[in-house]
Amino acid sequence: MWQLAGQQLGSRLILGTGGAGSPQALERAIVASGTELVTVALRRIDAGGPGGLLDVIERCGVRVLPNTAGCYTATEAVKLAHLAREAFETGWVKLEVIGDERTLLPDAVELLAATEQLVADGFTVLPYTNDDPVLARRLADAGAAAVMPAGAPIGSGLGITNPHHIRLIRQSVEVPVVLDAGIGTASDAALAMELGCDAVLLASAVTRAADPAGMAEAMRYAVAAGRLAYESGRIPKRFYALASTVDEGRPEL
Amino acid sequence: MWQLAGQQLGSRLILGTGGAGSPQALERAIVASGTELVTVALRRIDAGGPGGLLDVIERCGVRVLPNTAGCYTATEAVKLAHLAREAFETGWVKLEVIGDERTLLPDAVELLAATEQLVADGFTVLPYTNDDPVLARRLADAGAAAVMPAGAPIGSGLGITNPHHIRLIRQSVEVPVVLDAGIGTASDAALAMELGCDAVLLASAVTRAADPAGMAEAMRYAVAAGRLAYESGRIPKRFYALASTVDEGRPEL
Amino acid sequence: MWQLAGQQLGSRLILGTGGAGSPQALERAIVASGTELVTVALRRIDAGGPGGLLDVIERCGVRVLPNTAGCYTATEAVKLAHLAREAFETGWVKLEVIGDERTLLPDAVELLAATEQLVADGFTVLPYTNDDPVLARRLADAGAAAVMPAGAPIGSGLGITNPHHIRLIRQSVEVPVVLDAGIGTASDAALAMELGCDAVLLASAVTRAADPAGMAEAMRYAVAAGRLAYESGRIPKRFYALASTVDEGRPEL
Amino acid sequence: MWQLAGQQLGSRLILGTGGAGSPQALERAIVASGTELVTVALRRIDAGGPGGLLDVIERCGVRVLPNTAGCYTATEAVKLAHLAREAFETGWVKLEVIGDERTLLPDAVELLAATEQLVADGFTVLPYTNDDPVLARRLADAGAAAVMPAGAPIGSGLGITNPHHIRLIRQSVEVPVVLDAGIGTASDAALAMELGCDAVLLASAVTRAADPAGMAEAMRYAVAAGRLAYESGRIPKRFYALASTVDEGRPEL
Amino acid sequence: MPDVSVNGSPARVPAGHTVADLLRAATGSPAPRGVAVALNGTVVRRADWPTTGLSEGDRVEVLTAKQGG
Amino acid sequence: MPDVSVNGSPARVPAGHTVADLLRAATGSPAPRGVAVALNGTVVRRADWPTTGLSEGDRVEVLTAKQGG
Amino acid sequence: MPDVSVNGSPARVPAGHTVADLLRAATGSPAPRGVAVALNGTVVRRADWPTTGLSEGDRVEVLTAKQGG
Amino acid sequence: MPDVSVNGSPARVPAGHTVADLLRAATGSPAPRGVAVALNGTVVRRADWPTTGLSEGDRVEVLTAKQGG
Repeated sequence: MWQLAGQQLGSRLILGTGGAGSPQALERAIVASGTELVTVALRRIDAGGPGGLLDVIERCGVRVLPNTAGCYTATEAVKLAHLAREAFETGWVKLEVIGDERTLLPDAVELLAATEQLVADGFTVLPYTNDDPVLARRLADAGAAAVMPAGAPIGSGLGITNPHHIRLIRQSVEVPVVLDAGIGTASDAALAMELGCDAVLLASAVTRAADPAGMAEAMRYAVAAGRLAYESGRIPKRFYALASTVDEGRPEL
Repeated sequence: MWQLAGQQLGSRLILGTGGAGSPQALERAIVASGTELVTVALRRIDAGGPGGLLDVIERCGVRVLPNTAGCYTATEAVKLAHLAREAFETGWVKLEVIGDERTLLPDAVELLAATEQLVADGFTVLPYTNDDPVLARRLADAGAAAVMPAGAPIGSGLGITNPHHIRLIRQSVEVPVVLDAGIGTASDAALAMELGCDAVLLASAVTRAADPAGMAEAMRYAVAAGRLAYESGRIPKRFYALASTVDEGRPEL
Repeated sequence: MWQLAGQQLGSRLILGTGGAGSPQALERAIVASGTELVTVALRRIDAGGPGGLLDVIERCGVRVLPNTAGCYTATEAVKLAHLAREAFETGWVKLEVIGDERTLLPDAVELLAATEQLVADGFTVLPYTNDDPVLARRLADAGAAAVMPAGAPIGSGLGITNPHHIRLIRQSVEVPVVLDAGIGTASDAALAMELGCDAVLLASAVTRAADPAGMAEAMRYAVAAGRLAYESGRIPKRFYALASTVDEGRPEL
Repeated sequence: MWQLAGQQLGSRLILGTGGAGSPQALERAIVASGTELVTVALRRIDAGGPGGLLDVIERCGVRVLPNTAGCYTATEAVKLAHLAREAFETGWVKLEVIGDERTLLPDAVELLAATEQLVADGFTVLPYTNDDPVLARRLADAGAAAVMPAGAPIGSGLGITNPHHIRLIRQSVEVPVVLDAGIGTASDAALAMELGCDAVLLASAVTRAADPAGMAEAMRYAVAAGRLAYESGRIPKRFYALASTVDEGRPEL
Repeated sequence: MPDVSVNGSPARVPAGHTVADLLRAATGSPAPRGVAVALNGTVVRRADWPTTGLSEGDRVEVLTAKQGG
Repeated sequence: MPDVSVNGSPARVPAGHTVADLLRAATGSPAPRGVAVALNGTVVRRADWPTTGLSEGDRVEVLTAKQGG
Repeated sequence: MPDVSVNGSPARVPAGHTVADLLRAATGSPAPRGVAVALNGTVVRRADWPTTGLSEGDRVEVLTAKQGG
Repeated sequence: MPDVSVNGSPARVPAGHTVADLLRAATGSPAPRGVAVALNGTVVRRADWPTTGLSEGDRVEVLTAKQGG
């Protein structure tokens, strides 16, 4: 169990819903992942009405975390967050303020400004940030309920390109650290937890895998494995070997 | 489920028993790991008799895999394997023929000679080898039931120092590949499975962790996670981002 | 030859003077490095007068690049830059606005603000930045004459912790990219150049080495090597081997 | 200056001649590399006679090191070495005994057998080996004049896939260690030297680069840089920053 | 009959038409679950939907949940 | 009363003493589970323990399971 | 005789003392090379040193080049 | 006129033909620089080229330097 903004959560995996091939595939992945919190975007309604995404989420019994994907300025992101609060009756928001369309990395200045505004507006702000420890601390100082650094560009599957910075972020803030973006496979998620992250948020790694439900289960175990390893005190790294079998009592043959 | 030398095994984790602080700690770790196969060494009996290690193993309901730890020549290792067969009534042997006491890495020439002899003697030979794909193939050609390459020196906790070679080994042989030695933490074990290994063998990473049972559970999940990820078809790595949220339908605010 | 803010420079190595054990050691290192540009700080004058640092630099025939080390706000840094311009009769400034005393990483918001101000004040601004490609682009857009991303924390010797981000920065801006901070050894400097950087700025790696002049010469060659490699079109990476000796004409023996 | 089998050599770069597009390109690369020793293969003579390779080498004033490329058994390699001695009037041989055509990695058992035989036959044996420290020591014990571990498969350009093993090899033998195979770019060569290698042998990285002469010059500097760095005592790696500019004397502005 | 824009497309709505009327026409419900409305770039609170009228030139955005990372 | 070596330590055993006798003295059982015996470097099969006598100068190794990686 | 602060330390200077006078006392030259002066946090241009007087409570910073990264 | 194989190709050489004769025919010199010769898989020392005759069925390999890594 861990706490995010005062909420108890059993699973340390947050699942993004983007990229799934069908609602059915998404639903199977949500169930297999064991997550309790999934992100959604806010987009123009189709002719047919609100559509079934919320039904899927409701059936799975998980909470909704709206994002502000696609916003390039604090102003836009703040407006979209307010709309999301109205649509989903939640004050939680995964705050994205993108600075570059090729990398989809956040714009530090706009992100901080939007965080300040949304905190003032009473939101529980979960900013998607880069891996800069200084920005992470400023976001936390501004009232962010967690910081969510990218391991690598969204959807890139490159894993955690700078583990050192994730460690530094873990030391720089008191709030939860959620590794968000870049995860490609299970060992990436386990590593994130071993670096001290409190949770992992991922979408493409599961939704775009050949077998999304299988990969969702992999991520469920990977996050559990990484957290247990973090808590269990791993052995130190050694340059040379250290025998696991004692030499004493070796026979003369 | 996977097969090792014709045996069905549910768990893909093989646990070495060396390094545990007490029989109780070992037993808790074995249980928490979910393993079905544990290694033991053969050493001179103490005054008090055979001791309780076999009792622990029996209570846990797991199979025994004797090793030839401490042998530096094929001759010694072959003799010790024969003694182990007599003691434990099993023809399986984790064959270790060490070439260097600082790294505890195997001696290629002696290891191959011992494998050939023990195969001729009817053993199920599971050689602890280095990460050389050519030697792996020669061991398999000589009749080894699996090849067990080191990720890094025994007890070093350095993880998998050369993932490329593990991949090459996986392509070089038909028999199971068991990553043996070097694992330090959960993400290392997950990575081993993602590289295509059929199982992971580890001792120190669990037995010498601050909380052996906690780390054993971590490894249980890590191996499951890595295997699922391997089977589920991970996303490709991309240099740039790929949005997980579609841009279409983004409002003008 | 390359150009920095309209100046032709032969050497792609910029040397920081901090950390040297003596003026003599510094002078030998400057000479051995082949650099044409060295950084200096601005600090309170000692009882004895301006001291010999400028004399050393003059004897070496290199240009001075003042820094704003130790500033934590844009306001401070701007003031210090103006003082430096007065002291050294140069409008060039290595702009440092630190955000955290443990990592000495820059504060994105303050750095951008200071850059904007100093550009408006007519300076040639060379900001020491983090490895965020979005911030790099904003600094360039604000008129920075180059961007100087950290490879790792100042003096850490960790090298380039995120080569992917350095590549992305190289693609994000038109101005020169100078890898600044984190270099530990020659291969780090060569790698920086291979990633497409136009130059490398380093201090501790040379001044705190056991043999500063020897390491300065190493860095001189490393930067040249990396640049040549970058320009010469390296071979692609292959999973398997590609024989360098042809098989054709092999004798039957 | 360093010594290989009693010979003084100024350059620590050994250049393989395979892969060059033309004799002219090869000659320019040899000159640009500064090497004093180049490898050649022995193949069936063409209709036109011995061909110009030896002329190129003679014009460059460098020594010839024949290889046994393409041999898969000790017997073949030994025969080819004897032929090379006759052709080139040198007892030096780069001994290759390949174990696998996909990776072109050596066969440990055959390589050791061939080394023993050629040492007995009075050759100066320079075996191309894998990165196994135990095999390296056995080759040295058998009388090899140096050991030449692969950093990665021949022509792969993957660099040094297991730096830990290269370090271990450096500690395991007294004879020179020459990093042979796998180098892709300048920083790889510098790293090899920083790991303690005495020299680097490479072919494809230069001969197959877009600009062979440019890359040859890059490698010349890279090897010099890496060696100087190795000898100059690099700074330790630190988790946090260490300021290169002192804080003392910072003004109050 | 004011001309407005709904989700970027031109639309003509009856005089006196409210946000709730618009939603009823679009989704079958005057207060559909999981929907938010922006009028000229500003959120309209759910409680105000029945009483917020549309005027000539208004830009209305009607949004709902879509898959997103 | 031949002098033998058991696990590297000198021991004197009665004349006609067998491997099984030695094991009984050492472990309480003539055929303990999880034990192997080498006589002068060669394994003695379990079935042969009762009939394998010890002679002057014999080196006996009595081995059992220990924790090992 | 105004009381001022020079580089953080209290100092008493003669009435009418200028920045140039202060520099001469400190360095031997009224316009030393490689030196900058801040008066109450603001740079004093080199050209203004001879004509910038010091007043009671002034904070003067006299700076020069030090080794820095 | 024995039938031999030279570098894998069949060849007919005059009776009494030596290795040196073969080399002269192939390269213009009876002792070309940078060349080695194997006769039936075994090296023929340079000094023995003029006196080593070829017999029916001999396999001759004439080798020289090629680019190699």
